[in-house]
This record gives sequence, structure tokens and C-alpha cells, in this order.
Amino acid sequence: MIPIIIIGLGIIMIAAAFAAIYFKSLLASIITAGVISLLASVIYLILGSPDVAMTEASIGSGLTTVIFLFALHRVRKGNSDD
Amino acid sequence: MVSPIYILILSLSVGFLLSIFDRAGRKFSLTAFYSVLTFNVALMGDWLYRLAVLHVPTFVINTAGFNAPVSINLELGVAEALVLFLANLTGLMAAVYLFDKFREGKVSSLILYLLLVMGVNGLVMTQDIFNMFVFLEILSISTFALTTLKKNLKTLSAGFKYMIAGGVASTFFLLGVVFVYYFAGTLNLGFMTADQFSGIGLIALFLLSVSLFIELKPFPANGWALDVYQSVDSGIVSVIAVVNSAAIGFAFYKIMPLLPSSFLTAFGMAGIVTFFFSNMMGLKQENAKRLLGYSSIGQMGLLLASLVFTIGIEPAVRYLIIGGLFLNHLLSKAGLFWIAGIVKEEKIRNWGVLRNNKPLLVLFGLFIFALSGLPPFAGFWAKWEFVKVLVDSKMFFVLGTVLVGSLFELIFLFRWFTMAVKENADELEPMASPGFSRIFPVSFFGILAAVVSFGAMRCFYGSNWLQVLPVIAVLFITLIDSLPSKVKGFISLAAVAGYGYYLYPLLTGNIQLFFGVIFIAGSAVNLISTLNRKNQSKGFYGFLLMMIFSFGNLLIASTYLEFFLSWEFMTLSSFLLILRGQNAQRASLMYMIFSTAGAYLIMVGFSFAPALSSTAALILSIQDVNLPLISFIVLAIGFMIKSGSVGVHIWLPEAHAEAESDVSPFISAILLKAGVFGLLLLGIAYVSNAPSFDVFYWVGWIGVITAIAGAFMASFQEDAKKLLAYSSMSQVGYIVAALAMITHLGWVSALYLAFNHMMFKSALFIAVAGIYYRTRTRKMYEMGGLISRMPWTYMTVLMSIIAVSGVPPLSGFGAKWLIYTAFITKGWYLQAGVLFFASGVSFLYLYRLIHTIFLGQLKYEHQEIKEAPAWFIIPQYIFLAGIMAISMFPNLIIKPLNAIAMHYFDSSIQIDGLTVMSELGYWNGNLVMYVTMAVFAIPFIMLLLLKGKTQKVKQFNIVYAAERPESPQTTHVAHNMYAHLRKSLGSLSLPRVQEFWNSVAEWSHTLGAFFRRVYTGNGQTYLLHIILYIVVMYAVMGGQ
Amino acid sequence: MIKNVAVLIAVIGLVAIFLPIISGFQERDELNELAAQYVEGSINELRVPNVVTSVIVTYRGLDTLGEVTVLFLATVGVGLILKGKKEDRIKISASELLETTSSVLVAMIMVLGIYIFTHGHLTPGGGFQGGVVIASGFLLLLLSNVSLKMNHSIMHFVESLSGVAYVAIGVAGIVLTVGFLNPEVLPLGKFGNLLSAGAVPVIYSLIGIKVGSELTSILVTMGGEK
Amino acid sequence: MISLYTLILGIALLLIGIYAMLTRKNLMKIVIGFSIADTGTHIIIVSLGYLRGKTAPVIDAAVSVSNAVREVVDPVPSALVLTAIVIGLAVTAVMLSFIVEMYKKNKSLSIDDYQELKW
Repeated sequence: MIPIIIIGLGIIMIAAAFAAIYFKSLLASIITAGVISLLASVIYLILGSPDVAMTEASIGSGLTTVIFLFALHRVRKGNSDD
Repeated sequence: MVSPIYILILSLSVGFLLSIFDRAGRKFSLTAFYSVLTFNVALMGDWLYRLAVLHVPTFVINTAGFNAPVSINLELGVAEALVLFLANLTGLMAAVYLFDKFREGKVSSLILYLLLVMGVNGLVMTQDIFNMFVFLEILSISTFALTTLKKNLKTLSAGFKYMIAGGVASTFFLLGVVFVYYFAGTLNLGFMTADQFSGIGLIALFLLSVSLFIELKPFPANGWALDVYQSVDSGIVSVIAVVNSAAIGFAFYKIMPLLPSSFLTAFGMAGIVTFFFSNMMGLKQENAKRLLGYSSIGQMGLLLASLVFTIGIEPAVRYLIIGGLFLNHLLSKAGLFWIAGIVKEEKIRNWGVLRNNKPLLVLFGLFIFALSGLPPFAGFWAKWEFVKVLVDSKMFFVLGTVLVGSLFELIFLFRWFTMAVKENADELEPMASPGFSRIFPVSFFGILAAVVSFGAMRCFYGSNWLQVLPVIAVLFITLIDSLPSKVKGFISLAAVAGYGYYLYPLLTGNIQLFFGVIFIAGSAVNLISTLNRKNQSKGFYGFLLMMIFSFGNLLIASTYLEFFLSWEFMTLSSFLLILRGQNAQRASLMYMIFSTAGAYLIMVGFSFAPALSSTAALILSIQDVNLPLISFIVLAIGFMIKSGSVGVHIWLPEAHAEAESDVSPFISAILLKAGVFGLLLLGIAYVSNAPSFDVFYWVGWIGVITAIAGAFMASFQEDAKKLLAYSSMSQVGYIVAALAMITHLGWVSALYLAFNHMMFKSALFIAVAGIYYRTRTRKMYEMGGLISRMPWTYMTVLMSIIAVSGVPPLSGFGAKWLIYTAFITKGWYLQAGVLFFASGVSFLYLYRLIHTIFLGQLKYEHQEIKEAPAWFIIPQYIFLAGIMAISMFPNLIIKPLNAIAMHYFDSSIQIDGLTVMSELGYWNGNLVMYVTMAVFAIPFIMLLLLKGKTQKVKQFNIVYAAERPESPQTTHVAHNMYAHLRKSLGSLSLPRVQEFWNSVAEWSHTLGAFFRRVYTGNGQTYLLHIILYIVVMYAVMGGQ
Repeated sequence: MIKNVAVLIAVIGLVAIFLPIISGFQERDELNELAAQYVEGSINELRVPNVVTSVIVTYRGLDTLGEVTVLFLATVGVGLILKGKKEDRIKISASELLETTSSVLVAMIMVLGIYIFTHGHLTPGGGFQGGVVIASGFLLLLLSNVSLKMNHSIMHFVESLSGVAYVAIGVAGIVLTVGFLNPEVLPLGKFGNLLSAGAVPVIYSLIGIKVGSELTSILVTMGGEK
Repeated sequence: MISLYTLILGIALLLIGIYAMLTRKNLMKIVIGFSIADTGTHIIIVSLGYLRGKTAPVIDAAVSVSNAVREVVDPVPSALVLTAIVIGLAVTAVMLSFIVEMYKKNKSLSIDDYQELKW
């Protein structure tokens, strides 16, 4: 069961990673990257590292995303290209 | 005994509190900031003293109350203490340099800087690889942020590229760390052994080491670093280039024991490649700070290579090499970056502004010399030992690459230096005078570089004050440099006399004594002509004494190193003397390049030589040394570069011509003899232990070709000094050819020629100096008829050219007689024939010299000029007296020369009273003199009798038939005098050599320009380079 | 085009580097000697149930001090880079209701944060996680337009003092016990109690406070201060 | 073999992140790539610390004090990742602030517009 969950999560995460780098919208990219971190924290839980999971969820997906969003806000015009 | 952990504790606490202090006023935060930095230096200095001098054991700091590997531990041994002392010192000095920025900027920069320095301390001391990662990040993040201390588009984009590169590198480092943990079960370096890693475990080590290596900026994965060096504030750059690199390099050094030899070789090679290519690309660089960047990266590459390639050798030597290179890089690179920040001119072409600030210019030169590996600076000793190590371990490819790379580096550094000294800066805004906080660190490091170099010398080689006398002379003259030049001249004369007096008892061999006369007595007489100097001539006498003393030291050098040391002192001082000439920028640079190439060959040649068993002077003990063939070849080429042999002669004419006119006699008459001395040294070794291949046969041919080529080139010159220069080349060619015979008579004639040449060429150059002093021109066709205005000088030139040409009755005749006899007895008939032809050609230029300058019509503008000043006339006549003496009584010199040569060969001549006899005939100088005088007397009397019938013609008693020519000089008979001859020589004419070297230079530049195209300026491309670099390194290492 | 090929080579090369690791990877069955020592030591010597915490705060305390420093440097660095310009900040039209609600919410979040870092030695989580939670509280304040001006300068004090206190406890380790950052400067207490494990909870709390204030600083700087 | 799967996942994310950094022109995307690579690295580290069938190294109801050594996963990688995550955040924040300032100066987010220094 657990391997299947991990494989499923892994496929989603890899797909999300490709999505994050190919999305036209920077906002979508940032959010997707945050989602990857959030899913990663699930992986950490499965791997027996709740401390890491908490940290990843709060810092990796939470705070980092906020900082990205703040930066994006400051460079609003810049999300047109690639 | 304060634990070094307090560096971390204090830095952190003060770092955390600094913003609170700052609220009370910048005074407080600055005080705390500088106090901590000073504390770091003092603590590390204390530890260095304890560890290195008192030999206390390595200090281990366990944290958290547990021993390693359970907890993280720090270690402080001698190597750590040394690196940290220097890093903290540089950190403090750079902070002093940045004082203005720190006083006015935000408090943030103080905090970042303080913690950066702390990161360095932690990184060096920690024994735990993950802790290394943490300190590496502390270091990186504070550095990233500090790049914006001067905030503009350039620094921001450079900083961003830096972050991308650094970020990826540290990601790989982190991966390496955890893989290492996975395989070794520990993070502590002290508990890892190389055999814990095999198979895929090696990948862990690969990631760990390659990412640190990337941080050390290997070519070509280092574009980001160059951009940072170029744009970021000089104070911060000095920290990045020196302090950060030192710490990261040390971290690399710490993991090196784990790495398998295939990794190490690959890293060492990568270091060498970096060194080579950075310096090659530096050739093309015009931006001062970027140039320093290339040099820094190159130096780091060399340092890494030296770390790898010295594994397994004697520790003391290893530390000397690594420490010397490191110290040299640290002191001079920091100093140069700071100077670059003070000068503010980006283009090195504009560095002429530095001349406004003489002390800074001196410091600039000092750092340049140190960086180029010239003595007495630390890099010199390190390079010498490193070359030896490479030779001993047969790494010839590495050796060659290192030497060519070093030469490239020297070229761009000296190009820069000559630009600062000579390039016109009139149109540029003069440099603002820097504040104390900026000038202090530069001076401090300059002094430190000097002190350290003497320290290293004492430490490793004992001290012989005579060996450093050349430097003492410079320092001494600098102290009294404000005195009038004449006073300094007399002091120098006294110093040379005193030196000669001191040296005399040390010259136990006849051969030393003979060269002692050429080097010391010859210099002393030549020195008289410098007394004519009117201006203050700052620095001149210092360099001159340095050169003269290094000549003398060559004679008594008792080891290869001492010989080479004096040789390099001689090169440096003569370079500085030549550089003083008004248009000598190019000439001096060329001289330096060729001399250094020669010096490298000499260094290599000596490295191949077996150890000396005797403590006698090298020139005496060399006969017991069995030199290998390779030594013979490279040493011969090295010495022939100095003596201006054909092919590598192109520095010679320009250096002679462009040096100040009272310097040229030294260069021609004495400096070239140093090359001869070297070849003689080699010859002596050859006599007792000849290699299988007859090196000297080819040396002989080169000498012969040099003689004839020089003679031809001399005939084509319009410039009197160039003419004399080529003549010197030709004459030294004779000497080399004669030496190369390796026979008794050959050597007697070679030494005879050498002595004779010293005298007449000094006399001629001083004569031309006098003429130039009066006419302000060196172009012969602009002179004429000076016989009436300068009869004394005329007399000198006349006598000298008789002595040169080898017609009776003067000394040259004896020389020719000896040399042809020698050739015929040796059986070198063809060579003799060519030389005979060359003597014919020499009449062409000698005729041209005396005819164009002294005969014909006096130029209008020279109607009123006077005889040359007495200071020029006196030495000329001393030399003339010498020439007359040995012409009349050749045995005065033949006898001692016979004795010298008899030391190595059976005598082939007999001396009977005033007659010298060889198997082919005899020569009696006295008799020749009387006969010739009689022959001359007859036409002379005839002329006197016919005097009444001469008709005097006024100079301008000429009616032009048609219009006046455009530039009248070109119609002068002396202009382009032997054009037809030149034409007939066709493609044999020698500018070919010049063309060859030009194309060599052009090619290196083109290659440099080609390779630096990898630095596109795009951060993404730089990242691609890094990834590809990692992949390639993996392929290289995995393949083994 | 050339660049694409080069990128392809680079990525394939990286795959080639990692492939042997994957193919040779073996899932571990038991703790290595060092990790076993940590587990034993944490329980028996330090009386910390959360082994990760004891590794972070004690055995590898120097790392953690360094980590806090890195974050501190990022705070300072971001401040230096984004110098002074008053940016227009993210505006969310905040009603009085929202402000009040968020104040209450913030108070609750703070309590949660404090709970997390004070119980770091007992349960998963600790200073860093707690710190982030506190920072997210402040983020809420920031977004809901509550003036942080006064808080900001207090924040600096808190940040500095908690950092210094952390170092001071470390030094106390040298003075009172055997080494820097030794937690036994305080009594070890009973296994599993809140007030146990020596200085571990104190250190973790200080870390929590420091991280919280540092992250808040970063957020405030990045978000643009008024 | 769950840690093998997560190891592969981590490496895949690392490579995707690096690929993004190598190919995306947008500065923000490059940093996003970095952040994905970072996440991948963290997953790799935790995978290396996993022990078959073991649980979290926290002594609670699930783990007995006496038998802890045989029941928990390796705590060291967890501790390392914790540090690495925080450091990753710090680096990301500094990178982003660079981008903000660069944008302010040059009004562009394309990395191709920042190559005035070269050779």
C-alpha cells in the first residue's frame, strides 16, 4: 500500500515540477512549487521524519511561497515571458 | 590560553547585538566591530606562536560535552592557525580599507562582514563535514549580500550569477555530505578513512570534493567569479579572492586525504589547466580588476595543483611550497585589489595616474614583483621548490604548463606595470589622494610581504647577508633618495668599491677574479659617467647598486639557488633600469619577458642537476657535477637568451637603445657578460662530464650565426645606440662561439674577447652618451662633422673601433689572432670562415659609425655644441688606457687567462716574454704596435707635408640646382647607408625573427581571446559550464 | 541549438552520475553505530524523548547555532539589498472586523507557536517549526494592515537578545560543564517532562523566538514596510 | 523498498530543478527551479536515513524506551535536513531580493538582459 502511495505522490510531484517550470503564469508556478513541498512533507511523514515534515510544510511550502509571492508582487510586470 | 571557540562566540554575540549598539551611535558599533576583528587576529597570532614555536599539540575543541564523532569538534593545528591568522589579518585590513563605507553605510554591512569572517574561522577549524556546509553557507550568504555594498546593475547581476553558481555548488556539497554519511556512518573527518569508500561510495566523495572545487573557480566553470571580481567593491573583492578562497581551499585540503589518487590527479590537472588558461586569457584583458580576477583564479589553480602534486614529499618542503604560494597570493592580491580601488581607473592603460602618488606606485610595483614570483618574495622560493618537485617526480607536462602559464602572468602583470610607469596620463583626471584608512592596509601588506619574504629566506636557507645585499642597497638608497644625485653617485661609487674590497678575498678562483674585474671594476668605471646626472634621479642608484651587487654575487654563489637568486635580482634590477628610459615601455617589457623565459629555463636546468657536494662557489664546484643532457640544453638556451644569441635576441637592440644613455654601457658591456659567465659555468661542467650529445657544437654554431647576423643588423641601423647594440650582439656571438670550442685556446680567446669587449663597448656607449647629451639625437644622419666640436670623444670612438675591428695594433687584433688560431686548431674551418666574413661586415658598421657622426659636414644646429662633459670623458679614457695597456702588453691578460684555462685543459700556447706562441705561429703585441705605428707614421707625415695645399670649403657653400628636397636628411649619404646590401640579403634579413616572435605573441593573444569567449556574461551559461564541468570531471575520474 | 545539446548532455551526465547510486542503493536495516549512540544517549543521558531534537540542539548544536546565524544573515542581507525604498506594499482592504479577527487569530497562532517550540524535546517540531508559526502570525498582521512599526523595533531587540542568550547558554556550558553548548547547565529532570532535558527546551525556545523574529523581519522587508 | 522510490523521486526533482535553472530565462523561474532542486535534495537525504519498517525517532506510545534503538529510523539525516531546509529558505530569500533589485534597475526578468559583464 505504502509504495503505491509513494509512487502516486511521486508521479504527481514530478508532473507538478514540470508544470511549475512550464506554466506561463509565475503565480501558478509559485503555487505549484509550494504544492510540491507540501507533498514532500507527506513523503517525510511516511519516511518516519515528522520533524522534517513539519518543517517542510511550514517553511518549504508556507513561508517560501509567501516570500516568492512578495517578490512577485514587487516585480509584477515580469510574468509575461516563458 | 583562550580557546579559539571564543572567536565564534564573540563574533556571534557582537553580530547579534550590533544593530542594538548602532542605535546608540555608529561609534559604538564600529568600535565593537573592529575590536572583534582585532581580537580574532590577536588570538590566532597567539595560537600560531604557541603551535608553531612552542610546539603545543593540536588543540581540539569538543562541543556539547561529548567527544567526536558524537558531537562536532573543531581543531586548531599549525596549518589552521596559519591560515586563520592570515585570513583574519586580511579580514581586518580589508575592514580598515572599507572604513569609510562602514562608517556611512548601513549597520547591516558590519554584521554581514563580521559573520563572514566568523564563517571563515569555523570553516577552517571544523572537523565535521556537515558543519562545514553550514559554515560554507554562512560564508556564502554574507558574501552574496556584501557584493551589493556598492549597488548597481553590474554588481547585482554579478552577485546573482554568483548566487546561482554558489547555490548549486552547495547543493551538490550537501548531497556529498549525506552520501558520505550513508557510506561511512559518520560526518567527522577524523573518523573517516579512505577505505570506507569504494564503488559507489566514491561518488559520495566525488560530489563532496567537486563541489568545493567548483567554489574554487576552476576554468572554465568560473565566469561568475570573474564578473564578481570586476564589478564588486575592491574591499569586498579582496576578501572574496583571498579570505574566502583560503578558507574553501583549506576545506578542500582537509578532505584530500580521503580522495583516491585518480581524483587527486584530476583535480591537480584541473588546477594546472585553470592556471594556464586564466593567465592566457589575462593577456587580452584591459580591465584592471578583471585582470586581477584572472590572476587570482590562476593563482588558486596553481595553489590547488601544488597541494596535489606535493603529496608525499618532505613536509617542510611541502609547507614551503604551499605556504609560499598562498602567502604570496594573499598579500599581493589583496594589496593589488585595494590599489585598484584607490586608483579607480578601470582601464589598465589609464593607470599612468598612479604616478601622482609615488609611494603607491612603489607598492604597486612591489606587489606585481611578488606576484610574478621574483625574489625576494615568498613566491620565488615556492616556485623554485615546486619546479624541483615536479622535475623530481617527472611531471614534465605539468612543469611546462606551469612555466608557460607563469610567463603569461608575468607578461600581463609587467605590461600593466610598465603602463603605470610610462603610459601618458596627462589628459586624465589626476588621482585623488586616498585617505589614511585606504593607504594603511596597502602599506601594511607591502611591508609584510617584504618581511615575510626575508623570514622565509632565513627559515629555509639560513642567512647570508651578502645574498640580500642587492635588496639592502635599494632600501638604503631609498632612505637617502632626497639627496642630490651627485652625492648619491659618489656614495654608490664608494659602495661599489667597498663591495669589491669585501668580495676580493672571497674570489678564490682565478676565473672568479677575472669576472670580478669585468663585473665590479667595469661597473665602477662606468658608474663615473652617471655622475653627470643633474636631476635627482630617484631610485636610479638603488637599482644600479642592486644590479652591480647581484653581478658580484653570481661569482660567489655556492648553490644553484643562490646563483639563481642573484640571477633574478640582476634581471629585476636591470629591468627597472631599462624602464627608466624615456620610451622604454615596450623595450623593458620585452626584456623582462625574454629574461624571465630564460630564467625559467635556468631554473629547470638546475632542477635536473644532481645535488652539490661542495660548499665552494658554484663556478668552482660545477666541474665535479655530472649534469644530465637536459640540463645542458635548457641551461644553454637560458644563458644564451641573456647573452642575446640570434633568435632570442630581439629584446637586445631595443633595451640597449631605449635605456638611458648612461645605463646602456652597463647593459651591453657587463650584463651580457653574465650570460657568458653562465655559459662558461656550463662549459666547465661539460669539460669534466660531457654528455653523449655534443651540445656545444650547436652552441658554437649559434654563436657564429649570432656574430654575422648581429654584424649585418648593425650595419642597417640609423640609430647609433642600436648600431652599438647589434654590434654587442655580434661580439658576444664571437665570445660564445669561442667558448663553445671547449678548448684551451678557445677559452683564452673567449675570455680575452670578453674583457676587450667590456672595455671598448663601455667606451663607445659612453661616447655616444656624451654625443646624445649634446645633440639630443641618436640618429646618425642627423649628426656629422662632430670631430671639430668633440675631439676627445672622437678619439675614443676611433680607438675603440680599431679595438673592435681587430686590425693592428690594438687589442682586437690579438683577439682575432687568438680566435682564428683556436678555430683552426679545433678544426672548425667553416665556422672560422663565417666569422671571418662577419669581421668584414663589422667594418661596414664601424665605418658608418665614425664616418657619419664625426666626419663630413657639421650640421648647422651643432655649430656651437661643446665637448661632452668631463664625467663622460673620464671613464672613456680609463677604458682607453686599459685597451692600450693590453694592446702593448698582451701578457698582462694572456697570462692569467692561460692560467684560468689551464685549470681545465692542457695549455696550447707558450708565453715567452712579450710573445705568445701557438702551434700555428706567434704574436707579439709590442712588436705589432711598433710596426703598425711605423706604417701609420709614413702617411701621417705625408699628410702633414701636404697640409698647405688643402682648400677649405664652407659648409653651406653649395648652390642648389633645383628645389630643396622635402626632408633633407634622407638625402644624406648616411641615411639608409647599406640599403643595397640589405636588398641583396633578401629573405635572409633578420626581421624574420621579429616577425616570428610577433606572431607568437599574436597567437597567444588570439587564443586568449578565443577561450575567454566562454565567458558570455550569461548566468545561465555559467551554470551550464558548472554542470558540464562536474559531468566531465566525473567522466575523467570514473574512467580511471 | 548548441546550447540545447549542451543542456541535454549536462542532464544526461547528471543522470549518469546518480544512476549507480540508485542501482547500488540498499535500504538500510539497522542504525549505524553513531545513530544508535544518539538514540541511546538521547534517552538515557539527556532524557530527551525526541531524538531529532537532541541531535539538533545538543549533539549537533554548533550546526544549529550556525543555522540560526544563516537565517539571521539572510534577514540582514535582505535588509541590505532591499535598501530603504518605501515600496507600496501588498494591500488587502482590511475591515475593522478583519483586523479584530486577525488579532485574535494571531494570538491563537502565537500560542500554538510557543507550544510547538517549548515541546520540541518531547514531540515532533521545535524551535524552527514554532518560529515559522509565530512568523505566520505576524504575516497575518502584516496582511491585515495592522501597523508593525513599533513591533519592528522590538523585533530587533528580541531577535538580538534571543541570539545572545543562546550563545550565552552555550558559554555557560564551557564555564559550568565541559563544553560549549552542553545542555547540562540546567538539571536534566525527569524523562518526558516539560521541564526536563537540561537546557534543551530553553535553547529550543530561544531558537523559536529568534527564528520567529528573523522570519518576520524577512517577511516585513520583502513585503515592504510602511 | 520505499526509500528507493523516494530516492529516485528526490533525484528526479533535483534534475528537473537543475534543468529548469539551465533552460528557463525568467529569473523567478530559475529560483523556482533552485527551490525544486532543493526539495529534491531534502527528499534524497531523508531517504538515506530511512530504515526498513522503522518509525520516527520520537519516544512516545509507539516506541518503547528500552527497545528504541531497534525501532526508529536514523535521526541524523532528519536533523541535517532540518538545517538544510532553513538554509534553503535563507538562500532563496536572498536570491529573490536580488531579483527585486535587479528588476528595479533594469525592468526585466530575463536572464539574457543581465550580461553586461563578460570576457
